[in-house]
Amino acid sequence: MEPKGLVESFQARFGQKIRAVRIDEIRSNLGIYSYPVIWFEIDREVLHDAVAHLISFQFPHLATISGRDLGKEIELTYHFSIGYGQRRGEQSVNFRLRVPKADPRVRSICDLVPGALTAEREKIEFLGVQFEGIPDSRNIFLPYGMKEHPWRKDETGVKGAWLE
Amino acid sequence: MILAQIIEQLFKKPATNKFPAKYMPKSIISFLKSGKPIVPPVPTPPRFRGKLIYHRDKCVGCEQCGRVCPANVIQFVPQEKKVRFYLARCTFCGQCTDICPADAIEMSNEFLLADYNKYSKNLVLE
Amino acid sequence: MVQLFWGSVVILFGGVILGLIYQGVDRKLAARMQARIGPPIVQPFRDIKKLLVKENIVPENAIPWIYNGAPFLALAAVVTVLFYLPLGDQRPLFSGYGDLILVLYLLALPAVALAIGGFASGSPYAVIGAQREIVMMMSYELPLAAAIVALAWRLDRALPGITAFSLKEIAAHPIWAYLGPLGFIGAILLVGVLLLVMPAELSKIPFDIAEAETELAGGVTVEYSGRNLALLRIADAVKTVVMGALILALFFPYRLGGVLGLAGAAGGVVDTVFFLVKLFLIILIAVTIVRVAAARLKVSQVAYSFWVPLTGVALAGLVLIVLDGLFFM
Amino acid sequence: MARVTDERTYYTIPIGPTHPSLKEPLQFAFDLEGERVVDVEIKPGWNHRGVEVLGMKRNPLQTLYLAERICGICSVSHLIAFSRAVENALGIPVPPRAEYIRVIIAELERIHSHILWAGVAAHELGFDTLLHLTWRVREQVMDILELLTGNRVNYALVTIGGVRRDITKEQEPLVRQALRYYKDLLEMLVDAFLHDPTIELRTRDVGVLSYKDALELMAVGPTARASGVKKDIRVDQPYLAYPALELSPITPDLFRPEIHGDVYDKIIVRLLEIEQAIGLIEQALAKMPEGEIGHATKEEMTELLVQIKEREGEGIGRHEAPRGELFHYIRFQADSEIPILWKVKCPTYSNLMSYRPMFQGAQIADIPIIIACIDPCIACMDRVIVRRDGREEVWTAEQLLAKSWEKTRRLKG
Repeated sequence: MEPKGLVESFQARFGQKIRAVRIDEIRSNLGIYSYPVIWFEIDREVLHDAVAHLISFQFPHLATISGRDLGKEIELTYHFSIGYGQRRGEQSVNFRLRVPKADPRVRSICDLVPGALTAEREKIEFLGVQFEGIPDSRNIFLPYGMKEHPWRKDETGVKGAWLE
Repeated sequence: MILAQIIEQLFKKPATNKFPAKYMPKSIISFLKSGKPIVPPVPTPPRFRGKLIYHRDKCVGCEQCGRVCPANVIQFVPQEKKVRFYLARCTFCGQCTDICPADAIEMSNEFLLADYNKYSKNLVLE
Repeated sequence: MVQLFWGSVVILFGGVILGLIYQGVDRKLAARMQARIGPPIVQPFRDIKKLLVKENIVPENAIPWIYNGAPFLALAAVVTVLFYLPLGDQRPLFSGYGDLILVLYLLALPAVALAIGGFASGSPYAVIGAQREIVMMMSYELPLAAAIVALAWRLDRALPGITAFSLKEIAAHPIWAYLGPLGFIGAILLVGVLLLVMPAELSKIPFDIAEAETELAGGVTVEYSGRNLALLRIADAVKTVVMGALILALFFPYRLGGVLGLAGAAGGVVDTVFFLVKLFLIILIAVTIVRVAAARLKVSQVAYSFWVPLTGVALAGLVLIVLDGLFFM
Repeated sequence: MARVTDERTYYTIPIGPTHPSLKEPLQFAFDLEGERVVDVEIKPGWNHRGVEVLGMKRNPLQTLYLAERICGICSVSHLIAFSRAVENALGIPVPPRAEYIRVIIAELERIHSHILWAGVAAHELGFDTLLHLTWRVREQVMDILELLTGNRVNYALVTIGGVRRDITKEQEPLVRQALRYYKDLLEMLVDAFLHDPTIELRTRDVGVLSYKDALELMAVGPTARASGVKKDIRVDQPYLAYPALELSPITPDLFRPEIHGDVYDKIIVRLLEIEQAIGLIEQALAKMPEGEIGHATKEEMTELLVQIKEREGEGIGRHEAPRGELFHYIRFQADSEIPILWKVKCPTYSNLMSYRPMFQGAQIADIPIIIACIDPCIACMDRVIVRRDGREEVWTAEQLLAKSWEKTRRLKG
């Protein structure tokens, strides 16, 4: 699948819900090959459908979900890749979405991609994002019952004294 | 077959390097004082990244080394425009030797730096 | 009576020291086979010495009297076996009509004691280890019994007058002299079975399932410390000597002193040295090499291999010896 | 210690955070029925160090050696992934020769890591002889790495935009000699591991991860490949000098006709990957062009710092580490040399989910080898700092030291 075709297929399916698209062409330094890295900025309500749409091409590999605190919002980036298994066929597909801190809900993709559980649990504890429909919402890396979210930069984050 | 290997090994020399002695001595201090020969450690190759050597006279006080040091080893002493190294923190990456414009920092082959006190004379370079 | 007292003291301490020395040798040789230097041969003595000065901790969940009693029981049982075994040129300290049967039971006792101690220590690891210990015991007892019974029966058949279940008599009459070709094959099979039972009896790799360091962190002995652990270690070391000496007494009771025409003290020394060499070889083959050259098996695999193939081999040896006894007299 | 569910009572044993079969802290709670594992609960997080937070407080040239120390075994993998993330984010070119040198070091590290794993696996099976054997032969590759880079474990060779040391003409024959040594040795290793009856007894059909589970649970690296999932970034999305080299993903059907997805298959994959790595290094040595090696001089380093400060962007660096996909994501703002976001994803993070299907139905005796079979690297996985205990208090190192002194005094009476 060509990256352009992939992007067009997504745009046709989701229209305005896809806010921005960027395709980075990463060139090999040997100059014989390049691969695409696609960045989608999407609305949070279409995430589940977008992943389902991605699955219709090939079952994607989810590397991880990265996130950061933007002040009023939390930004999440889902790092997928599809096309593995064929020589030089893999392309990275990233979905970026923002959730307001006042209402940090995102639909869990664990029903589509069971392997996303670790990454989602990590986001729950570190950023205080709520995933709807996640099978296990306990902390994973942090102690059970810990209320603070270390990657938040506001009062729910860790206190300065805890960091050395 | 592994059996042949182990029988063969029974009659060969063990692979262990007996540094610093074959068995733990009864008293380490008396062992060191007795002057008995210490089994040498495995030799290091050329360009080994060991303990830093600081040529104070060459240093121009540009502070470049501090900018790239990953472990905050290097403290700038503004009065003298020289630097001080706290080697207890050093990770031996060698970036300071690479970036130093005056070649004032070098790396030696020495790597046995264990000490009781992290501010001991051996571990603070000036 | 006085002689008996001093004899038992000598055998008690001699057995312990011998066991620990052989353990040191075993560790050294195993290390050399793995290209390591290994600990000094006196290391087991140092370990015991250190354990004896350490605190003896009884866990909160344990039943103290059983927990503390089990190591004593284990050590007492193996040392008692020593009294019945012919060591070197010496005749056994005790002997009687059916001491072979007694030895068989006493050999089972340390394992039972260990299992009881494991259950009593209240740790989940120890409980699992104790369950495994029991399964192991059930697995290796049958082949062991088959081998011993076959031997005694055949000896009784060959020499009707003697008390065949006495180790003294078995040691005095090496079995190989009375066997026909079928019985010879059978006896070789039984030697093989005993050599495999020996590491199982001693809980050494590949049969150290009850203690399995990487799985159960020490299994039955996980909670033991200080004096109790020292006793268990000593019992283990003595048991190595006991098993080796038992196999020697059953199948290789030969003495060198008589062959060389030496008598008296000289003959005694030669015989003792020869016995020690034989013991060393048995331990080398059945313990050291086996434990260096194999991976730990699973308890289900051990139970299967002892119950089906090994029992089969032991019974085949038994049948061959019986046939030999019936037809080649 | 017993847990009662609807109808049955299961016996629960904890494994970890400290346990002889774990080299690093990780906690498992196994529900058992006799010797059989019914279910498992996994709790990582005992080794949090806050590496990502630290990385967002310093410039990338400093973070390089922090990234390297995320893990001791795959240290150059972290360096490669991190510097590729920075290079992709800021558009910094790398000279071809440096790309080849990176491949050589990465593949040497793969040999080193897989041999180390083989030893650990043997130890978990109770086969200490193989542990000593494999760790002894590992010395050779560590010596070569020390010769090429200046240190045995933390190579500090890769930098942003290149490598810091060249492989000289004198060093090449020594590398080749080490490769020959491993080629001869490989036969022995295959014999000792794959033809050994006890190892086959202990690993065949143990810890089975089906193709479907491996795919859906995001298994990576040898864990995925042993189940037949052909994921290998070196082939799928080649980077460094891999596009110019011949390689294909290793799956166990190259050795035995059918794929089981069990521990035995994972041994096959790792041993065959040692062979593949030897071949790759030979290819790289043969094809390596002459030329620059990148930002190694003082002027270049200073200029690099300026570039990092001026440019902005975001980038992903992926690397097929010995354990699987390593993923670094970094994002820079203009006028700052400090990244605003750094996310590290290590192979064990992805493989963690695979534990559950592998454990279900296993025996207690299988637990250590299954734990070992994904080659877990807990240090890699746990990276976040929060130092506190259950009572919501923070103990500093000084306070803890004072407490331990106090206890010693109390014990002394």
